[in-house]
Amino acid sequence: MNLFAAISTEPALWSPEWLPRLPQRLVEMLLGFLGAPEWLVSIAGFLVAAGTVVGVFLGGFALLSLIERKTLARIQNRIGPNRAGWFGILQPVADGIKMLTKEDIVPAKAEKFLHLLAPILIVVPAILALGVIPYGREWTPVSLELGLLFFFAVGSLTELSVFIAGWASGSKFPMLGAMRAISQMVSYELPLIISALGVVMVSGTLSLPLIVEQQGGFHLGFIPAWNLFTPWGFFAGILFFICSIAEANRCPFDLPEGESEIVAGHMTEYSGFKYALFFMGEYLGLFAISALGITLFLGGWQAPLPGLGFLPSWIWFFGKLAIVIFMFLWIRGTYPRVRIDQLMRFAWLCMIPMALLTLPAAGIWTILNRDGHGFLAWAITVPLLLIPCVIVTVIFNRRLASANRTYRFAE
Amino acid sequence: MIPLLILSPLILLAAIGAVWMARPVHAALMLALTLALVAVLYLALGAEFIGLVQFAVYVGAVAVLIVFSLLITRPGDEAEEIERRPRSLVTGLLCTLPVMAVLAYTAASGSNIKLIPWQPKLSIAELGEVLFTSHAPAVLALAVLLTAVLIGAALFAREPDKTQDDSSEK
Amino acid sequence: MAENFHLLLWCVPLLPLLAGGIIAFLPDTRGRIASKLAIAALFVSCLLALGALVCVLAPGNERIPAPLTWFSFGDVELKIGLLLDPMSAAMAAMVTFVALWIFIYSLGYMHDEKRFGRFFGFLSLFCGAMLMVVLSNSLLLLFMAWELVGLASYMLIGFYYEKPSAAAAAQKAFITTRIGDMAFFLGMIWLYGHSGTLLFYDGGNGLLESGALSSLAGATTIGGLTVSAAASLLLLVGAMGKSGQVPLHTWLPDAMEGPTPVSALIHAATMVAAGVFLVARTHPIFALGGDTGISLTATAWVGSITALYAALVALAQTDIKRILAYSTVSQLGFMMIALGTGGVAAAMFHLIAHAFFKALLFLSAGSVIHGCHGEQDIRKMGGLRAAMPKTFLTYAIGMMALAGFPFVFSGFWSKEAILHSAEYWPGGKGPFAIAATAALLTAFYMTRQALLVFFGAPRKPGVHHPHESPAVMLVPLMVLAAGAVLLSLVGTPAWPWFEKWIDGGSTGVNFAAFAKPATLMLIGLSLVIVTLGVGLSYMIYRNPPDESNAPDPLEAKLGGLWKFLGTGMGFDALYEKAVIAPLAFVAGGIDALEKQVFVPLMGLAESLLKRCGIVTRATDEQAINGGFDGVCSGLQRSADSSSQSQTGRPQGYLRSIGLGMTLLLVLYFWLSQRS
Amino acid sequence: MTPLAMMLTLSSVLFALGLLAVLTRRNAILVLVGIELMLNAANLNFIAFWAFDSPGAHNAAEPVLSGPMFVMFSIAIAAAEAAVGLAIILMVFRHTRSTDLNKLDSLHG
Repeated sequence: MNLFAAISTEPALWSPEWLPRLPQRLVEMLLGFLGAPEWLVSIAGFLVAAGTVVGVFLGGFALLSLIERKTLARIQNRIGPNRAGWFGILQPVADGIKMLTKEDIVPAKAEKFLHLLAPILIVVPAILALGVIPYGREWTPVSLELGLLFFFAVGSLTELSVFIAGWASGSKFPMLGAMRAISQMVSYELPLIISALGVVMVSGTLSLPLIVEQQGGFHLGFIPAWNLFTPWGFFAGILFFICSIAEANRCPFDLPEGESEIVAGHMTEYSGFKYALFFMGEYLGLFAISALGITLFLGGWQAPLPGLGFLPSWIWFFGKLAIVIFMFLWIRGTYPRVRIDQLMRFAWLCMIPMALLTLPAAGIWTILNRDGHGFLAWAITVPLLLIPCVIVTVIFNRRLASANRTYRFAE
Repeated sequence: MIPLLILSPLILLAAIGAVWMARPVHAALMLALTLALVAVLYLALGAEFIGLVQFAVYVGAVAVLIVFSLLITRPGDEAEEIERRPRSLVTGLLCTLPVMAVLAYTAASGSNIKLIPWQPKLSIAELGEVLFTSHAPAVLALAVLLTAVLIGAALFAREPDKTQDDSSEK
Repeated sequence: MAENFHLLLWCVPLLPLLAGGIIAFLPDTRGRIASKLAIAALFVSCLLALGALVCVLAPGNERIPAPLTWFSFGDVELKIGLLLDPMSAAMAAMVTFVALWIFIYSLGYMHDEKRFGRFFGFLSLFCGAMLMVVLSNSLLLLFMAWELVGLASYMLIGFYYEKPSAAAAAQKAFITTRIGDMAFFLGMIWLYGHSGTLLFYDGGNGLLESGALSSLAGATTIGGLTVSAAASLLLLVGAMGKSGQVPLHTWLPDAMEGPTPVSALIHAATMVAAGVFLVARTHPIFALGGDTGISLTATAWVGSITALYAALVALAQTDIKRILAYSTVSQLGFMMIALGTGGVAAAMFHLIAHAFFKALLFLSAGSVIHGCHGEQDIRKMGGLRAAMPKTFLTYAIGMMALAGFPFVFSGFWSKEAILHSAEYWPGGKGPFAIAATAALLTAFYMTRQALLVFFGAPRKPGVHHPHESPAVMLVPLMVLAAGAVLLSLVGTPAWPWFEKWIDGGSTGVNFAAFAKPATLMLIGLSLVIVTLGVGLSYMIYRNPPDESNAPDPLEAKLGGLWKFLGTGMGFDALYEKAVIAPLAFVAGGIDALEKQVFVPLMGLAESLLKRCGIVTRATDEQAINGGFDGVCSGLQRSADSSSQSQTGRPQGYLRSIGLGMTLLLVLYFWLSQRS
Repeated sequence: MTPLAMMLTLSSVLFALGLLAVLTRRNAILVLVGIELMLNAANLNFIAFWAFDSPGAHNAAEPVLSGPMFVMFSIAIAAAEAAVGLAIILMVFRHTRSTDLNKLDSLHG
């Protein structure tokens, strides 16, 4: 009985701030009372936390598939799915059922085991990555001292899994799709990590909660101290955002599964639930990379204006997440697909140099601010970043982008 | 102590797979698995930073690289590989067994160090500080090496542009 | 001022030498440039010499040495240098002036000569050397220039080296002067040995200054001779060689083989005078033995013998240039007489005057030869007076100066001065008498030559239509003629400026000197001699025979003596037998010795060597090559076998590395266990 | 059998396996796989000694970070080596159309 009393009397338990941690703490308290050994309690707690994260983002995934088709429709001046349920609200459920009931075909020449392993290896890293991000002041599923490094280590696993998917299905198209996907992801991983380095250098730690805490406070009363609102932060943020599009194989860079060219890229030989898993992996990857973007540049769960302290911190996180996701959809609706050589050239000749540029800018910015002459900081970093950016874009537009297509006909 | 017991056999199995597998891509994937397991072993031994770096570099990059080049060179002839295996194995073992024997002997005999708690702490702050003070020249040299490798590898692997291509084809 | 004065003085001899050097490098085709260069260089040095002359005239700087340390080894320094005193200044001016006009003359005379540049090169070389002799302040430098002058004369005599006679004449000239030079060299060494310096005037301790002279006089050598006497005798022999005195004179007539300007410049005006100049320069050493000392008497007697001999031989010569050559020899004899009897100034004056009119005579002879297209035999010539009036005029002036026509010509005064000094020579009247007869004979053969060449009718088959020489040859003749005449002004007893200037006395003018009975008597004597000579010659050669091969009128009178005189009193035959024959005999003996003894000996040694060569080749073939090749092939085989292990497969290599490593480790452990 | 000894035996076996792969495999890329294994065996040794034997393991006061430091550098260099190796193999492949090591023996004696 005292269990029930304890739960009801625990003040902090029911506060909105702690809402996401509620199930985990309930289980822990329950097991505590049942006298389970210490390690068992901690493992159970972690499992429940993972459960909440998966639950939240699976829901998000379902919601996103609907919202994406809705927004794309609106952009293309049409309504979008509204048959399944009131205003198409049940469309994800319908898709889910369809995926499950579809026959799961495995090609003859495919490697049975690897064919099965590929989709799993796509989803697992995304979920692992989501586990590290601080959603609220009190709620970071796993707060690692090397959170960012863990995120990127796990992120790089996706390339291997894409390869396995492409290779295991045996036929030419998946292989080609896999090679394109790998080359794209490898090229864009570099600028992604370098732009994130800027934030690490400024905040001095690799642990994501600490980075978010350092983005607290406000300049001049109403401008939040997020990294985005510093010159180098803005620049790095833009770069990070572009690279995250590429990492998630989203629209302008969705060459690997370009429908019109190589059917579904490395996913052509999959059908049924494995195909659904691929989609889930892609969307969870999208969630993860944009969540990281938010924690690094948009101040994670920090409130945008000073007065809004009373709301729980995770509200802001998910609000910003919605905005960023909307940006992705928006871009998907408006930008045409980029050709493979333009894509590679853009990464190596335009993104990496600009990303490298943000590091010195961030360094100068922090030193000058620490010494107190803020204006000089702005005066130096802004031109330092702007001028090369203009030059590169000019060069890129005139010479690089317009490189003519090279045709090589089969001999 | 327990994780070591669990991981060691797994690593050995994966390594044997990497060495033994007939199909090259399978061997490469088994290598990726071994490297991942070794990374986990590092984490178990307390060196998180090294483990994660190992995971990111080896599994993320090197394994992909190896697999990628296998994709390009498309080695096919497993049959011949299997047929040739016993003969090559004999000569191979002939050379590796003495090496293994000597190494194992040293490992077993030399370790009279007393058992100590295996939870050492590697804080990346100290690592960073040491790295960039006493080892700064080494880091700079490494940076130069890596850029050189980057450019060199790109240069080597570059497709010769069209003009030479035809001549080399004929 | 002193510094650049020395430089200018050095330029006088060095400029022609330099010009000679540059011309040596020019190819023969650039003759025109070579001649212009030579003349320009000589003209500049002539100006400098005249400038130096003027500078010496100014009182106070009679003797200006321009010292130069040639090289110093240890603390001993060998100094050479130039000296400017009245004697050297006069000589330098004379040499440059005469040479300049002879150069201009030879522009015309050598005009169609194909080795034009080479000729001018040698000439300027000669002038440079001659000036060095004249201006030198050290006996050593004088000796070096002396040799250079001998070389130049050899080259110029042998200029037409295709003609064997010219080559032989050059060789003969060189060798006989070489004998004289040997004596000169010995004398020089002896003097250096005793006095320790070769500089004439070196601020007190020079050779010709009192300190050294006294030490020379003091020391006596074999035969009771004082060193100074012995040395001076050696120097005299040197001078005799160079100036063609009797025993060593045979080369001078043969030297006529060279082109006429050469004869004019070298064998008349300058080189032959070098011997006289040497004796004049070192006269203080000669005079140590007193007026009647051995050296001075020897000089006088050598001079008189030569003068008489040469005059007699000149009578019987038929070649226009050989007459003049013998006359030069006799005039040199005159100068030696002057030196012997103490008249250094008289000798110098006669030397300079003789240079002018003898050069004039030679050049006019050259112009005659040029006009008669190379004909030199006077018996074939005749009546050239009409054909070549200007040449005849200049030749006449020269002939009269040489013969000693009274008053107007410098020859008369210089000969008179010599007779004067000979007369008052305490050592006896011999030289005076001989000098007088020689003067008479001189007048005789000069008029003979003039009559045969210029007067009477042209002989058949003589020279056909001779023509006058171009202006470039005539102008120098005119200038030299003027010189021969004007020089008399400075030599007359009334105003003996030259004599006083050389001896360093006051040069006042007093006409009373004529009144002195001694001079009057001497002038009278000279007049008698000249008229007698000319008259006799006129009587004999008044109507010369019109056949070119007709015997000479004098020959009829003298008969056998004429032929004897013609061959130069047989000196050549004498030398042939006395000197050359024995030498040839000795050379033949040595040659025979070499053939009989030495050749067989060499043959023996050769065969011995061949045999041991065979032995070494055999050993080399079998022993060394065989062994070495064997080892090499062995190595080759083993190398091949070991290279099999390099299969090229990397994995094979790695296996061996692995095995090697394990072996090392095992060894390491085994060692650590055991110790 | 202390954990350190276990680690050392594990790394020596790994090293031997790597060497076996290097010596027996005919495909150049799989030789690279062998090399990677050998490198990892070495890294394992470093971390093992750092974890069990170094003073840093006993008290965090004075950490001796040479072990991890060395591993950091060796991982970077291994990555570089793999990249260059593969580039070279690709170039050889383009030239000779095969990655079979036994065929590439033009340097034989």
